[in-house]
Amino acid sequence: MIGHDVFLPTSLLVLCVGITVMLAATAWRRSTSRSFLTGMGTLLLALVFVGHHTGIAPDNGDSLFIQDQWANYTAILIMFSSMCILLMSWRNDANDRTTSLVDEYPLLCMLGTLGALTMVFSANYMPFFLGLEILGVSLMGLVTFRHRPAIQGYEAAMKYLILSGMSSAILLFGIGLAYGVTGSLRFMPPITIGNISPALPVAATIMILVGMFFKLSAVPFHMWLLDVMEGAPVPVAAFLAVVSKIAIFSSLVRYFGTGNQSPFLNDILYIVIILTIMGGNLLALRQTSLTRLLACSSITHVGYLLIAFLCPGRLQSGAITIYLLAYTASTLGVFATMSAFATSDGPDGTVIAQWKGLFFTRPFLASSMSLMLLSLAGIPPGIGFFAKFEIAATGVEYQRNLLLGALIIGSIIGLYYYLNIIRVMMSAPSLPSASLNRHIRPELMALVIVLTVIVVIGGLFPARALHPLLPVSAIPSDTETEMTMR
Amino acid sequence: MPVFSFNDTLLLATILFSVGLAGVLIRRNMLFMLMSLDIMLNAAALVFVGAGARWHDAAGQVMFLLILALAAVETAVGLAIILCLHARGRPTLDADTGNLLQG
Amino acid sequence: MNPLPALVLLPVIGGGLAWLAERVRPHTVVPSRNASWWVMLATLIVETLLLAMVTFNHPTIRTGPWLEHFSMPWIPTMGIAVRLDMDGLSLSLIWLSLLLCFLCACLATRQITVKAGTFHFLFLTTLTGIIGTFLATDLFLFFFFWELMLVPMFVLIAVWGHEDRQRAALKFFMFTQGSGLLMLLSILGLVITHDRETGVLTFDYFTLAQTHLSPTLSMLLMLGFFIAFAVKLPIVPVHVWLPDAHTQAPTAASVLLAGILLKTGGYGMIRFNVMLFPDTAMHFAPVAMGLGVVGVLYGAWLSCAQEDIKRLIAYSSISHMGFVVLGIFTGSRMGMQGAIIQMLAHGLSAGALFLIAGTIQDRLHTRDMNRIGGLWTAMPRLSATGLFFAVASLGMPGLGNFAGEFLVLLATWHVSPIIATVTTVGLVLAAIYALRMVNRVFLAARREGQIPLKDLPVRQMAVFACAMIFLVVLGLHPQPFMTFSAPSPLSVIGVTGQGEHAP
Amino acid sequence: MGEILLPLLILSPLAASLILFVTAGRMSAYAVGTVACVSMGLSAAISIALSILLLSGPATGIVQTILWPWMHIAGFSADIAFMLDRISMVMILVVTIVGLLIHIYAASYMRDDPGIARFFGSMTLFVASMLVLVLASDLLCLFIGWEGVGLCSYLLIGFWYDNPVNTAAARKAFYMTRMGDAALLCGLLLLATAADSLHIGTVLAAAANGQITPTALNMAALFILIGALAKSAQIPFQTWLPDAMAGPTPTSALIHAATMVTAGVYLIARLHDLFALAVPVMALTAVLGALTILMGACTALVQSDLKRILAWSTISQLGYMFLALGCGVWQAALFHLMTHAFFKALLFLTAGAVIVRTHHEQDIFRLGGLHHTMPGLTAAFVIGASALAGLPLVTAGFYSKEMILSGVWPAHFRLIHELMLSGHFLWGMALLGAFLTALYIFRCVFIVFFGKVGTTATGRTSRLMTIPLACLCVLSLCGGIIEMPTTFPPLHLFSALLDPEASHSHADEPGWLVLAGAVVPLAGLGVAWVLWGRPSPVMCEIPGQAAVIRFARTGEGIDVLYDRLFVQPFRFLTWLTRHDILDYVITGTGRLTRTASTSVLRARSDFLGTLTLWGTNGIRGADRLLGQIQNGRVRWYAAWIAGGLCAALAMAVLS
Repeated sequence: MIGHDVFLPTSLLVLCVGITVMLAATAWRRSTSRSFLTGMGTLLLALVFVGHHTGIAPDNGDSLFIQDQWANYTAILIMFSSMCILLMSWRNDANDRTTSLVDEYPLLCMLGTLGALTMVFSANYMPFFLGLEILGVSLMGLVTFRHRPAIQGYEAAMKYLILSGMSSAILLFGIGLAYGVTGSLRFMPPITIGNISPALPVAATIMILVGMFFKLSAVPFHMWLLDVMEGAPVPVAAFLAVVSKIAIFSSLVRYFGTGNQSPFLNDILYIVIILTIMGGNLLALRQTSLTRLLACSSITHVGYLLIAFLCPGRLQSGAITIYLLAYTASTLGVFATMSAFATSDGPDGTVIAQWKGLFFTRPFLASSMSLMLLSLAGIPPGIGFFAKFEIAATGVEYQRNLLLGALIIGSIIGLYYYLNIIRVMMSAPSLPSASLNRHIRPELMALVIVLTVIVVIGGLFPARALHPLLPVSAIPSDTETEMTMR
Repeated sequence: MPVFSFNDTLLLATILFSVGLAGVLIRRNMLFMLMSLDIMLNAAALVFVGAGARWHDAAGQVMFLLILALAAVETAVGLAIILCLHARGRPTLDADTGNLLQG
Repeated sequence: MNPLPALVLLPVIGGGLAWLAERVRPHTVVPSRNASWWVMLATLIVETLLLAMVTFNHPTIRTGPWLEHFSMPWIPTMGIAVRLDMDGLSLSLIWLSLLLCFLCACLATRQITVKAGTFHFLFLTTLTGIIGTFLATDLFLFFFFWELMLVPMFVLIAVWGHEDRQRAALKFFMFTQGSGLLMLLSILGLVITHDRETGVLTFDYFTLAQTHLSPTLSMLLMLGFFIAFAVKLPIVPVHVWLPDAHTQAPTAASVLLAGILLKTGGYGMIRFNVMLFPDTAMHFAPVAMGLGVVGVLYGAWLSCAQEDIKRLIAYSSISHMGFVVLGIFTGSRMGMQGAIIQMLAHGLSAGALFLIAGTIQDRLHTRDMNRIGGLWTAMPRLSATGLFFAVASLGMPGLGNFAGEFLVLLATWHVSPIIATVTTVGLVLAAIYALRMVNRVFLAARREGQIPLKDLPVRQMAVFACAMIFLVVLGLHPQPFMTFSAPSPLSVIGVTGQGEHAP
Repeated sequence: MGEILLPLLILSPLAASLILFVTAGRMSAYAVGTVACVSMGLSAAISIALSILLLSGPATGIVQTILWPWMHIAGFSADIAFMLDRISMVMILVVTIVGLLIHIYAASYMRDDPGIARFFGSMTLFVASMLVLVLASDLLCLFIGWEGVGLCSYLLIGFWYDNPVNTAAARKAFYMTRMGDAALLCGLLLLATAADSLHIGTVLAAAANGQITPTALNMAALFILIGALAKSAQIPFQTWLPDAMAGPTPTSALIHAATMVTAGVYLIARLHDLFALAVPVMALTAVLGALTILMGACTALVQSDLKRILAWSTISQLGYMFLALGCGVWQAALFHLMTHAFFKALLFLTAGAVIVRTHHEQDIFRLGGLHHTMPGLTAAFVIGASALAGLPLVTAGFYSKEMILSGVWPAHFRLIHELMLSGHFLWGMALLGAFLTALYIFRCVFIVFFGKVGTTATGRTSRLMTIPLACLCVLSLCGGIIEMPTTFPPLHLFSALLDPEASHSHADEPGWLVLAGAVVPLAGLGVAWVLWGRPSPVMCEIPGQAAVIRFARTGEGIDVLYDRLFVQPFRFLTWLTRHDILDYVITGTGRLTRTASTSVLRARSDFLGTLTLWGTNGIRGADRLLGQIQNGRVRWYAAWIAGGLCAALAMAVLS
C-alpha cells in the first residue's frame, strides 16, 4: 500500500542531493578535503531543514515517512553526531592518506547518515529496511578504512557483513511474516486477525525484535560489536556506537510504541535487559583496549535505555530523551578525545595503557576525558548523572525492582572500569616523552570543548532536554478502525 | 488464486531459512557462508512473495526486488572484502582460523 | 539578596580563579608566591565573611528554626528546584568546614608543588559539594551534591596521595558511590510514592516529609538512605574504604575527609533518616545502636593495633563515628545533641591530628610509628599540639569530644544501660590507642639517625591554637552550640509550611 | 568576694601552666620556677583567704559560684560551678599549701633539667585540675578534674621519656585509672539518669529521699567505688602506683602521695551520704581498705627501692582511709588524708634530696649510714617516719590513725541476715597494719641512715629545698593536735570543723583502745631496731650470706624466724604483687588486646581477603568465560544469535 504522495522530510532530500553531488565530484576530480567540506555543508543544510518536509502526509497514516518531534530529535542527534564524526576523521592520522585518497570516506559517512535518517523517519517497513541496509552496507565499507594494521579492519568488516547479513535475514523474515499476517507494511507490530494461528504474529515480532537487538547489540546478540569496533578506525567506531544505535533505537521506540508491551515481549525484554547490563559490564572489566571497552560500555548503555523503554509512564519520555543526549554527547566526547590523542607515528589511543600519565602531560585532554567517562558512569556534573537518575526514576515508578538491581550493580561495576581509565591517566607518567607536548588539531580542540560544554551544561541545566518528544503511540489510534475496515 | 496457500509458502520459506542458517553455522568457508546468507535472504524474499500473493498486494513484490538487490550487494561487498583479506595475507578462507579480533 | 547560593557557589568560583591564577602565573619555588594559594585564601576569607554575615544577621530566630531559605526552579517538569535552606545544624557544620579549610590552607595545601592550581581548584570544589550537601533541601539537589563532592576528592587522593593512592581512591569512590545509588533509589521511591498519593511530583524535602508510607516501604526507603550514610560515616561492616582512603590521601584531603566528609553522613542521618522517617527510625534504632556500639569498639580495637599514624587516626575516627550513630538513634534530643557536638569536636580533633601526622610525614617521610619517635625534644610545639589533640580524641573531659560522648552515653543509658556500659569500654580503648600514639611518636626515645627537624613556626601554631580554643570552648561551654544547632532538626515536621514561606 | 576568689584560685595555676606550655622552653629555668611558685603561692594565699572567709561565716555556710551553664538539655543539666564547703576547704588547703612547698622544692630539684618548663607546666596544670576536682559542685565538673589529674600524672610519670620503662609506667598508670574512670563514668551516668542532674546536692538529696532505687544506688556506689579504688591504687588496682615512682620525686610527692591518689578518698567522703545508704558497698570498701593496709605494708617490708617502699606505704596508708570511709568515719579519713599528705610529702621530698645527693641511688642496701653526711635530712626523714608510724603523742600520724582506729572499732555491717562483719576484726587488721608500718619504715630508716656506710654523698641540699622540708617537718609533728582521741582532753577541732552538729564522744569505747594504738607503733619501732638498728653490721640483711653464719653472727634467730614467718610468705606475696597477677592480667590484657586485635585484623583481612578472592575469582572466571565466548569466530557469534533467536521464539510461543 504505497500512497502516491511525495511526503518526504526535507533533510532526506538534502542529504540525497548532497550525496549525489559528492558522487559526481568523485567522478569529476577527487579531493579528500572537498569531499569532507561538501559532506559537512550538506549535513549543516540538512540540519537546518530538519523540521521541514515536502508534500502532505496522507491522513490515514499510510505514508512511507513520518515526521514528528521524536523523529526530528533523533535526526538532529544523528546529524550532529555525523558532523562530529566527520570532523574527527577529517585529518585523522589513523586514515593513511599517503597511499590513497579517501574521498569515499565522507561519502560513505554521508550514506550511512542517510540510512540512519531514513530509518528514523520511516513509517513503513520498506524505507526502514532500505535505511537499515544503506547504513549497514556503508558501515562495512567504513570499517575497512583502518590502514594500520589493515587486516583487522577487513576482518572486522567480514564479520560485520556475515553477521549483519544474518540478522537482516532474520529481520526480513520477521517482516515477511508480519506482512503475511496483516497484509500491510506499516511500521507496527502485527496483530492477529483471521484464521492464522496466533503464533505467527508473535514469531514475526520476535524475529523483528531480534533483528533490532542485533543492531542494538543487546546481550546475546552483541558479540560482533566488540570486534567490529576494535577493527574499525576510531571515528567509525564512534559512528557504530552512536549513529547506528540512535537510529535503531529510535526505530525500536517507533515500532513498539511507548505503551505497555505485550506480556511475552515484556519477559523477553526483561531477560535481555538484565543480560545486557550484566554482560556488557562484565565484559568491559577484562578489556585492555579502549575501543573494545567503549563497545562494552555502549552495550551497557543500551541496556539502561531499554529499562526506560520498558517502563512506560510519565517519566519515560524525558528519560529516554535525555539519556540519548547524554549517551551521544559523552560517547562522542570520549571518541573525540581519543582522536585528539592519536598521533600519526605514536600511539593511537586505542589501548588503555597508552593513556598512562596523561593527567600530567596533557591535562586538558585528560580532564575532558575524565569528565566524559564520569558522565558515562553517571556522576555529576556530567549530563550522564541526570540521565541515569531519570532512568532510575522510570524504573522506580514502574517498580521494576529486578531491573533496578541490575542497574545498580551494573553502575557499580561500570564505575570501576571507567574510573580505572581515569586512574591510569592519573598514575605517574612512565616515560617523559617529548612528543607528548604536541598541540592538538584546532578543529578537534574545538570539538572537544563543545562537547565538554554540552556535557557540563546539560548536566547542570537538564530541564530543556526534558520535553516529552516520544510518539504517544507508534501509529495514531486509528489503527484499530483501519484493522476492522479491512 | 494462488496455487499454494500462504502456509505452504511459509513452510518452504522456513525450511529454506533453516537451511541457510545451518549453512552459516556449519560451513567454515567464507564463500559458502556468503552463499548460505543468500539462501536465508531468499527465504525471506519468498515469504514476501507469498504474502504479496495472499493479499494481492504489490508491496510484497517490491520488497522481493529490494531483497534481491540487498543479496547482490552483500555478496559483492563480501567478495570484495574476502579478496582484500586474501591480499593482506590471510591464508585461507576458513572463518575460524586467523582471527585477530577477539577477547 | 539571598546569600545561600553565593555560599555554595563561591568556593567553586574561587577554585576556578585559583586554577586560572596558576595558569597565569605558574608555580615558583617560593611557596609564598604561590598565586593559587593566595586566591584560595581570599576565597575562604570571603566565604567566611559571607557566613559570618548570615550568622550574625540572625541574632534571634526569625521564622521558625530555618535561618535562610532560597528557592529557584531548576527542572520544573520533574519538580526539582534549587532549594537551599539553612538551619543551625547546617550552619554549625559549615563553620566547621570553613575552619578546617583554613587549617588546611595554612598548614597543608601550601606544600603542594605539583599542579597547585588544580589542587586548589579540586579542594574548593569539594568544599562546594560539602556545603551544598549541608544546605540542600531538595532531595535531588542533595543527591547531586552528595555525588559531586566525591569526584574532586577522588582526584585529590588519586593524584596527590601517598604510595598506594590509586587503589585507595578507587575503593573510596566505589564504596561511596555504590551506596549512593541505593540512596538514589530511596529518594526516587519516596518521590514516586508521594506522587502516587497526591499527584504532585516534587523533590521538596518538606513536602515529602508528609508522605504517608506503609511500614514496610518506609523501612525499605529508610534503609536505602541509611546504607548510603552508613558507608559515608562509616559504620563498621562498611567502613573498609576509610582506613585506606584516609591513609593514602594527601594531608589536606585527609583532613577534609575526616573532618567534614564523614560529617555529611551524620548530617544525612539526622536530616534524612531520623527526620524523614521518625517512626521507622525508631523501629530500626536497636539495630543502628548495635552497629554504633560495634563501631565504637571495633574502631578503637583496631586502632590499637595500627603501626601507621594516619591509619590509627582513621580507625579512631570509626570509633568516634560510632558514638554519632549511637547518639542519633537514641531517639532523644539529648543523644542528637551529643552526636552533633561529637561531630563538631571530632572534626576538629581528627582534622588536627591528620594535619600533625601530615606535618610529621613531610619532615620524616614516613608514617610508620616504629620509625618515628622522640619528637618532643626536636619539636616541642608540634608534640604538645599532638598531645592535646590525642587527649581530646581519647575523650578528656573539658574538651569537645567528651561533651559529645557524655551526652550520647547519657542518652544511651536512658535507653539501655547495658549498651552504654559496653560503650564505655570504648573509652578505655580510646585511652590505649591515643596514648600509644603519643608514646610512640612524641615521647619515645629518639630513633637512630633521625635528621634534625624544624618545629612548627609560630604562625602555624597560632592556627592550631585556634582549633584548640574551639575544642576547649566546645568542651566547656557547648551550650550555645547546643541551642544553636538544636531546634531545627527536631521541629522539621512542625514548621514545614513556614520553611517554604520564609523569605 | 568568695565568688570571685573561687575561680581565681583555679585560674592562677592554670594561667601559669598555660604560660609555661606556650612559651615552651624559651624561659630560663629560674623564670619557670618563679612563675610556678608564684602562682602556687597566689593560690595558697587565696585558699587561706577563702578558708577564713568560710570559717567566719555560719557553720553550714558555703561559698558557691556558678560560672556558666555547661549542658542544659531536657532531662539533664550540668553547670561549670564551684563550691567551697568545709570538706573541700580542707582539701584546698592541703593541695595548695603542700603543693606550694613541693613546687618550691622542685624549683631547686629540677633546676638543671632541660624539660623544666614541661615539668612545671604539668605540675601547675595538675594543681589546677586537682582544684577543679576538689571544688566542683557538680560531679561532671568534678570529672574534668578527675581526668585532668590523671593526664598530668601520665605526663609526669613519663617525664623522662628517654627510658621506655618510664613511659610504660606512665601508660600503665593511665590505663588502670582510666578503667576506673570508665566505671566512674558509668556511675555518673546512672546517677544522672536517676536524678536528672549531677549537682552533688541534687544527687545526695535524690538519694536521701528515695528517688533512686536501692539497686541503682548500690550500683552507682559500686561504680564510683571502682573509680575511687583505681585512682587511689587500692586492691585490686594497686599495681600502678609503685611503677609510677618512675617520675621525678617532687611529682611522686605531690601527685602520688599527697594529693591525686587521695582523690578517691575525697570523692567518697564527698558522697558519704550516698554511700551510707549502700551498706554492701561500704562493707566492701572497708574490707578492701583493710586488705590493702596489710598488703601494702607487707610488700613495703621487703622492698629494696627507697621510693617504692614509700609508694607501697602510700598504698597502705590509703587503705586506712578507705577503711575509715567504709566504716562511715569519713572525718577520720579526711583527717588522715591531711596528715598523710604532710608526712608523706616530707618523706618523699627527703628521699628525693637523699637520692639527688647520692647520685640517683635508690637501693636502700647500697645506701647506708647517711646520718653522718646529712644529719638534717636524717632528722627530717625520721620525723616523717615517726609520723607515718604514728609514734604516740608527738606526731600527727598518731592522732589521725587513732581517730580511724577508734572509728573502726564500733562499726559493724549486716550484710545478709546471719552474716555480720564486725568492726573489731577490721580494727585488728588495722592494728596489725600499724605494727607493720612502724616496722617497715624504721627498717628503711635504720638501713639507709644508720648502719654501714654505703655510697658517698656529695654536695649540699640547697636552701630552697630545705625550707619546704622544714615546714613539712613542723606540720608532720604538730598537724595532728587539732583532733584528740576521746580519752584525751576533748579537743575535736577537726571533727567540729567538718561536721559541727555531730557529737564526738565515743562513750562505749574501751579505754585500752587508745593504748593499743599507742603501743603498737612503738613495738614496731622496737622490733625494727632489734632487727636492723643495732650497731652490728651483719644485721643489715645482706644478700648471699649463709643462713648459719647469719644465725651465728646475730645469735638470735629472730631473723630466721622473721624470715620464715614474714619474709618468705610476704616475699611470696610480694612476688605475687610484684609480678602481679593483675599486672599480668593488665599487661596480658594489653598484649592480648594487641595480639587479638592484630589477629582480628589479620583474620579480618584474611576473611575479607578470602571473600574478595572468591569474588574476584568468580568475576575473573565469569570474565574468562565471557572471553572464551567472545572468541572472535563468526560462526560462534552467529550461533549465539541463532540460539538467542530460538530461545526468544520458544519463550514467546510457549509462554
